[in-house]
Amino acid sequence: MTTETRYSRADFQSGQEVKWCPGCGDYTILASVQNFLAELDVDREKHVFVSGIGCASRFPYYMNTYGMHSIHGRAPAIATGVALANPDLTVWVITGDGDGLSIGGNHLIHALRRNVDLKILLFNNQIYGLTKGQYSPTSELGKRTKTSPAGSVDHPFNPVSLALGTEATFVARTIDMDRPHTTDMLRAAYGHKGTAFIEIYQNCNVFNDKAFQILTGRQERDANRIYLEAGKPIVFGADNEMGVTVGLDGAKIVKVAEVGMDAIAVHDPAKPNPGVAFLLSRLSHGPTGPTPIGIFRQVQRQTYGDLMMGQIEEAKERNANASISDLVSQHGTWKVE
Amino acid sequence: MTTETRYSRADFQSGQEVKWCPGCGDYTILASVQNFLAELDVDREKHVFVSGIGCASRFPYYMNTYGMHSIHGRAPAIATGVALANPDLTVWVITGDGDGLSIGGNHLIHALRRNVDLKILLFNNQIYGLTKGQYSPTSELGKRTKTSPAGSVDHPFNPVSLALGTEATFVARTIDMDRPHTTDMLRAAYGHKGTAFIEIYQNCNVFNDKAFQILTGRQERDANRIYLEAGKPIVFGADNEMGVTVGLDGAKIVKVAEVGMDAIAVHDPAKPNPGVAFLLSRLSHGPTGPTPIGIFRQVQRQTYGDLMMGQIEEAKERNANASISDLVSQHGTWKVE
Amino acid sequence: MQEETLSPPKPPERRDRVVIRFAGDSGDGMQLAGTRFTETSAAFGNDLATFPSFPAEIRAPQGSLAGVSSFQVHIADWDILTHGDEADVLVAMNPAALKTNVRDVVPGGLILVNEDAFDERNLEKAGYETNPLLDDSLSGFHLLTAPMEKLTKIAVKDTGVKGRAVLRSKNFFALGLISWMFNRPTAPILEWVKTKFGEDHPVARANIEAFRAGFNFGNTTEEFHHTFEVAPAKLPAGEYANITGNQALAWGLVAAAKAANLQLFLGSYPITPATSILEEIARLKHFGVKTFQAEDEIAGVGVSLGAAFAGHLAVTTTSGPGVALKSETLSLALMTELPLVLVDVQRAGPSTGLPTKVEQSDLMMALHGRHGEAPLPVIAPASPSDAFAVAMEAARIALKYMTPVILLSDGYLANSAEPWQIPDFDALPEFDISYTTEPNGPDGNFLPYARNEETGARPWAIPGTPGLEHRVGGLEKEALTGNVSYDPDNHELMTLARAAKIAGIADDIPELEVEGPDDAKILVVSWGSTYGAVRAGVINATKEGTPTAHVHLRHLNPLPRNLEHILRSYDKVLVPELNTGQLASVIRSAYLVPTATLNKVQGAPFMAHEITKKIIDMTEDPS
Amino acid sequence: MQEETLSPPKPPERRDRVVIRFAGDSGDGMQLAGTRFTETSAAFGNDLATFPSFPAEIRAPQGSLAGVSSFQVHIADWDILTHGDEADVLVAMNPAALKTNVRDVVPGGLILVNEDAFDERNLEKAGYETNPLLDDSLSGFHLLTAPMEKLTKIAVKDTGVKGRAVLRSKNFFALGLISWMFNRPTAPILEWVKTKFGEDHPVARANIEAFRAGFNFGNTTEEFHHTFEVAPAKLPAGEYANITGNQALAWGLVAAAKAANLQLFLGSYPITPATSILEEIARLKHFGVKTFQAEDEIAGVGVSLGAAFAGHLAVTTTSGPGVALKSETLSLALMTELPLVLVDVQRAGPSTGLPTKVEQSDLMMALHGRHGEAPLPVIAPASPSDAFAVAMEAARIALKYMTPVILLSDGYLANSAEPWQIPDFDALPEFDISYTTEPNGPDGNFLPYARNEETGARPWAIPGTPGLEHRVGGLEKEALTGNVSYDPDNHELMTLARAAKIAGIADDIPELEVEGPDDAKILVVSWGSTYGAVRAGVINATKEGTPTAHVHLRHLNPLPRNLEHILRSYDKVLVPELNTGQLASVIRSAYLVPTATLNKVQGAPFMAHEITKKIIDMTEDPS
Ligand SMILES: Cc1ncc(C[n+]2csc(CCOP(=O)(O)OP(=O)(O)O)c2C)c(N)n1
Ligand SMILES: Cc1ncc(C[n+]2csc(CCOP(=O)(O)OP(=O)(O)O)c2C)c(N)n1
Ligand code: SF4
Ligand code: SF4
Ligand SMILES: [Mg+2]
Ligand SMILES: [Mg+2]
Repeated sequence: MTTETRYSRADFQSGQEVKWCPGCGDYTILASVQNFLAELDVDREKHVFVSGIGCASRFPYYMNTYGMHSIHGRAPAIATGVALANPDLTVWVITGDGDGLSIGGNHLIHALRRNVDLKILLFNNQIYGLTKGQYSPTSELGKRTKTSPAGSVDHPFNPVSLALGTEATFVARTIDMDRPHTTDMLRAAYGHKGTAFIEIYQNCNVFNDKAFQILTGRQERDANRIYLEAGKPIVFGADNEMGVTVGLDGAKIVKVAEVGMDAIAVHDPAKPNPGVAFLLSRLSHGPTGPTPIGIFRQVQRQTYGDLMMGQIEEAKERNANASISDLVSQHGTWKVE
Repeated sequence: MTTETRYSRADFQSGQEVKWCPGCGDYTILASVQNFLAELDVDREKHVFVSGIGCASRFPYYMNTYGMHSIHGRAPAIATGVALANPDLTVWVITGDGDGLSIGGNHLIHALRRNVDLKILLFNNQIYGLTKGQYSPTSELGKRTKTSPAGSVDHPFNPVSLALGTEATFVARTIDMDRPHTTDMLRAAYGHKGTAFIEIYQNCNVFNDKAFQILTGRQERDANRIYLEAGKPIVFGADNEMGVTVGLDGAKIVKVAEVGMDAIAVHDPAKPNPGVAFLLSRLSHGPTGPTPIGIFRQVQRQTYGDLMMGQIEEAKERNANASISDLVSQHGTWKVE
Repeated sequence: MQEETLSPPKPPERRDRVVIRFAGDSGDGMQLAGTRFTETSAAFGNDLATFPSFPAEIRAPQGSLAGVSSFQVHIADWDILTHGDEADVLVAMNPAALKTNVRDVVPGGLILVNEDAFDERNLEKAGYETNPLLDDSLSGFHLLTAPMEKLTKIAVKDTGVKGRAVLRSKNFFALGLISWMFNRPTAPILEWVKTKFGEDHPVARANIEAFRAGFNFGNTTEEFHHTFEVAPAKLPAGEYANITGNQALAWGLVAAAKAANLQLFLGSYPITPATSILEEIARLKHFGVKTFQAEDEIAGVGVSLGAAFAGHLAVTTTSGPGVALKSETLSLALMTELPLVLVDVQRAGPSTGLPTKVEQSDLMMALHGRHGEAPLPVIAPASPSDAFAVAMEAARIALKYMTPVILLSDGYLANSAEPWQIPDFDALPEFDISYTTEPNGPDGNFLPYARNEETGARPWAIPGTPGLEHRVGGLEKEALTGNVSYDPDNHELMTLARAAKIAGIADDIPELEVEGPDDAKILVVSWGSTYGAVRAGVINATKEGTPTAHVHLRHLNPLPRNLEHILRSYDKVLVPELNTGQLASVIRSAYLVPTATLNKVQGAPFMAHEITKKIIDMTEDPS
Repeated sequence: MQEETLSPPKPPERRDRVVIRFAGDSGDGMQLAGTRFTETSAAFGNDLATFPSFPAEIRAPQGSLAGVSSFQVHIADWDILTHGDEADVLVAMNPAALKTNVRDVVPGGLILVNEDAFDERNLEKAGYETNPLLDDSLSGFHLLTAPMEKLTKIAVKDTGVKGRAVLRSKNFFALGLISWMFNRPTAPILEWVKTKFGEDHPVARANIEAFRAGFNFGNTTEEFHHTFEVAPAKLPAGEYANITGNQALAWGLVAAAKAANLQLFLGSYPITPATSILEEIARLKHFGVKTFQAEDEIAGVGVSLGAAFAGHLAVTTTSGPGVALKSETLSLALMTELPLVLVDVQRAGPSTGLPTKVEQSDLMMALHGRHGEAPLPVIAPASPSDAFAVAMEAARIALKYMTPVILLSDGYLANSAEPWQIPDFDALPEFDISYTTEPNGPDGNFLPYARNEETGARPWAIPGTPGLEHRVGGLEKEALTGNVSYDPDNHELMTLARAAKIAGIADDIPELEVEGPDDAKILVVSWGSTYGAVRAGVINATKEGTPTAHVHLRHLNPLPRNLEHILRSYDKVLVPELNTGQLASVIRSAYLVPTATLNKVQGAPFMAHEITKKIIDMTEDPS
């Protein structure tokens, strides 16, 4: 039962002036999140946003919820502490491609394997925005930036492949400009028990403008956005004339007319084996051609928090009314009269 | 042309007393490596062993080569510096499941994506040995150790899956006790240009004895070691009566007689798409049943070092005889008389 | 075995104190023998102090010098301060143990060796050219030998233990012999064996038989004509437990959480010698305690900071290299003004250093090892049992002042044990901690950085509290609102406010009390684990004619208010430290008082006589 | 546009120095206008110093106070020391820029505003209730207004630039006007525009036309009756370049590699305000320089340490939070005794603090921020151009003594510029560095920890050298062999040997020279970027009747040999610092000399008059 009118977007605006560059994709994501939370109708004080450092990581300041703008790369660890301390909270992690995949890579992969109850939104603009334009671990090979004047020589991560390699239970991708889809992903992540990871393609119009042009440009987007929808064949294009087949040599783009609808893969993010999701993640390496958008994988696995709390409850039952005196006396004591 | 007699194993022994527990699998790996290097006949001074901290990481002290026993988790970074400074060296990284996957996870995944010319040997004993027996990121769920007296609640990594998620160019697995196979893997890694990653199952007989029993025990091993060999169907068992099929629902163990030899997957580690390798990596999650051993993936990609040196050479050609004076004067100068 | 079956030893020699050291190969079970002897002595009522010393290697080669493990226990009929400078009795299970330990035996002391281990191979491994049992080299000692292996083999032959395992019981043989010699009650040891292994388990039987054989060997062998008696100590009445510093710390943290009525959260990554705090607390899930073994030290402090934000009593435990890694997050805790206890169990550095050895060399890092102006409270326990109270004190300060606190223990305290008079837990002070639940601002708004007038602390409003939604972070905060502020004056104001909050804790800690005679001209200032040795050294110096005063610091930052006055009341100030002079430099800087120093950087604790000697040397030094 | 077409300004007023500040929204191109004005003044021959100041936000909302960006330049006909305490001329492109900068304008100073930006919306964003151009609030200044936007629009209408881009040229209008006013040569600016954008590019044409319009506006408008002339300075003859601290550092490191005949390796992770060192060096691949953008700071120092092991001149650059992360690896570098330069471009802390602002608060961390006994050399440049020499000095020490060295720059030096007399690069001293290639041991073996008798350094034998295979690591090393050693005495010996090596560098650095009159009673001691302001403040104090001496430290550890003697030669010692007194506490501890302090923690540099005032206050203070 929801009270339709309890919250509006304004209830989730913190009153702090939003200080991103005009035109930045972060504004769009902020609006999507605020609207989603208003619509969700969960007590505002139950949300906690934890971020690292970067443009994206300013996000918590603009949310009228609890929040921590922490230090570079460490948000998944800090958020884990919040989530384990109080399972009643919804803990959101906001991070960037530098924050989450460069300095914070280790905390990210460990959060994903542990399946702590976190919603991780990685704003991937393929650049370090806050420090004014150096290449990031998702920047394409050969990218020229101030620290790579002759072109970057670092082969980038595919964040979805990486997350699947850690056996993450929820892995999705969306695009800043596609607000309905972003909202769908937020809703699915919110509903997922465990670590939910969403890569959000985000335009940095100052230091890496149009990086996602083929997915957001009017001309290009229909031909390149491949929406993954559970139970549906993976087709795309203005008239769904294109499709994806998945085989052992990888996922492939095909013309539906040429292979027939039956040959087209039907998407199933709930497959226990992450193999197909992984094959789909290999379809594009960065937004340079048709790119899958949506939930790659969503499976159930006990969360770290539930397992931890389970052990504590069990121990408490076994040792009801434990006192420190008991603890000490179990250890062996003696009396001096 | 090799001078058969130039080196013997003794030439690679440093004279430092080897200080692992009697019976530790590390001894076996040390012997395999020393023998392989002797056989390899490459100048001893061209090898550098860089390690972190842990029992495994004591390794460099016992090698009569250059070496650095560094700090916990940082070996891949330090080794990257060595390799980029001097491409003539062969740089080996020795790490453990704690060192490489817990504290050092970030450096490991970044080394793998960059494809620096390193040979990384991860001694996986599924425990923290040096600190006397706490669970590690590869310990099975529910493992009872001193820090997890009620059983670990951390879902472990599958190191091979993780490495494939980073798009590593060479990913293999071997077993301490299988010295010929270990040697094969070392040889293949040595021959690979780029980052080669080998997970070595290593028995810690003091804190995690028999973790790999089903792969090393006389009774069990034939039924559980699945050797992956390029170009060969993936069969195993005492009489090769068992096989592996690979399909979109995952790799599966089958009886060859039941499905016929044609249905059995033929192993091809050189597939550009890492999907099949990934599916194979999912066949077992830790050594709890039939487990693939061998090279999962081996593909060519330019190394970070070559790309970096290429840019430097090119820049030098364009600016032959560059002097600091030129640099300054390009910047704009003026004279005071 | 029943105690009665053993005939009573010959009339014993009375001693007021004895130091016994068990030494052998890492595989010889010396820690176990030492611990058992300690427990039985504790039960008997002696005061005691112990000092276990391990090799740094997981398992150095058998019989090697690097592989020697030892356990020293000092028992007395009075209140003792140290584990003893030198051993009165050394049990040496092999040549390497003899070689590395003999230098610490008092002249004329008793050396008991397992003669079976003195074969050529072992002698060579230990670097002996001739057999010390046969040459004159031990003539200054009272040497006793026993064929421990041979006798153990005979003793256990019917217990069902076989092969290599047989000799594992030889530590119980040694323990039996020493128990006989010191007139110990045998029941606690035998009980422990039965509980540990199960009454009828072959290992239990073997250990009991070996123990009995050792005991009887003493009783019946002519050579062992002599037994000792160390009467129970006249400790204050009460209940006692024998605890190590790491145990005391763990329990102190649990007690602090109870006193504050909060849940305890420990985020940590294993590292010697801090690991056993995590291990101990991980066992205490029935107290609702949460432990998290993190992927690294940064995550360890990160999860704890998150838990602190969410309202737990948050702790992170580590050693020096881990503190280095945690310092950036510690700085965030300082900026967000959240309570957090960081325990640094110091070891010998720099870098990996000597990981199992003691040093006090992280003091300067604790005080200054952060970028920017980042003062924090720093406190240190003086002895293993003191760690209980210090853990509570660290939590008290953290919670009351909303600040991270650094607790500096060390590798010596971590593993050494002493009797601890168990406090009445119900009577322990409660901390008056409560979360903020109501707006505190003038317009009914919430001001997360409005400070408590008395303490300077900001309010603790935890996520989930309706109406108090707010954001914290690492950018400079505006006073009151906590909004990001780039205002220059605000930055200065906040820098000074943070500093004033920490400095103000000086009003909330006890003044120092000087121990020592009124006519003392020399003041000795110590901190941390050196307390016992320094105290004993000062007492000896005074006895030997150099009246000396002693003051020991629990609080290293802020320093107690009356320290300056005390320092200026003596002609000379001596600061002995297990480092190259860190506290001395703090004192010099703070008060411009000249200090003499006594520094030891050998991975080993002070011996009392080193302190005494330095004091006496100072009186002879005309300057 | 040709210079000749502009009619010469009316007879100018001569000034020996002028401070001009350009201020506007971050989008207004003020850094560019300031830099161009600086370059043309440099080319003209003035001495100068600059101080750019950015908002911490990527792009704060247009027109907001948080979004103001400014660039101050001080030009003079003599050798100047600071960027100027107050501005003689303020260019304010909008109300927010006026509001945040007017307090720094000298009474009677000239304020030039872009009147078009003073509309209601902008006034409100800046928090003005009434229009300051219309009320009396600016009556203490000489206010000049120009409709810069309108005139720019007109000027560029035929250049092909359209829409929003049109107004982007308004900074060139302002620049033209100021250039006219200060009688600057216009050719360097116009040349630069053409080279930058391409001669015929619309943007080039627009900027040129806007510049011309501004210049002409000055020339033709009655209100602008007045121009100034600041003659070229009589700097020592030579060639000059205008450089920032980060540039100077980058080039100094390249020069050091050349002097040592080594390859330079820089492993780094971007962080404000250090990033531009990495960016600058990344451009210099033609020098064979290797740069590596690491995944984090730990990897940044890690790759560098690896490169050092392999024989490169290894450097890592960062700011405070990064130093915290690097300290564990730095400790490994110290233990392995490998050469490494760590550059810390300090910013205001703690935690994320004020990332774009200056502070000197990492000194204590540099000295003490490592576990264990871990002393390292620490040095700091005094001015932007000094960073060149200091970078070379850091490398010299690192290589000669086989040690990590910490170089402390700061956010002020990083971005400020001054003329630098270009040294004769061919005449720069060569470092006498060579790898060890032959065994050094008595039996033809290699002893990696045998020390050079003079320096205490160990040999540098790099992988690939036949016969010298050896292992280094973080566990304590045995003297000579470098094998792992747990020997207590060896640990003490090595701890002291490492400390002695660093302390010994004091014999290899110049003694300090005191600047100031013989009859000075007060000594001012400074370090780092405060040099200019302190020097100027001391000169003024002396001029104003308080003879004052000044000594500036380049070497913070070890301290120069004669510092103690100097300190003791004056009645009072003042230590001004952009922190809460870190150097002062070092001096107090080292020499027991009382110090007065002047501390500023506002994310801003000292102003000379603040120093002068404090000095004069001290003479009035009877104590
Ligand atoms: C320890 C530390 N290292 C480096 C930095 C500097 N830094 C801040 S944000 C950032 C990268 C931001 O990139 P990303 O995470 O992609 O965020 P974006 O700004 O693009 O949203 C860096 C390098 C820092 N603040 N702290
Ligand atoms: C910074 C730091 N943190 C923690 C430690 C303690 N430590 C040393 S080795 C180790 C784990 C070793 O496990 P693994 O890498 O699996 O190696 P193994 O001993 O099992 O071979 C830990 C936690 C340390 N030395 N340094
Ligand atoms: S720099 Fe890029 S990512 Fe950052 S606020 Fe500006 S547009 Fe957005
Ligand atoms: S603890 Fe385990 S891994 Fe370490 S040396 Fe002993 S057996 Fe080997
Ligand atoms: Mg980014
Ligand atoms: Mg391990």
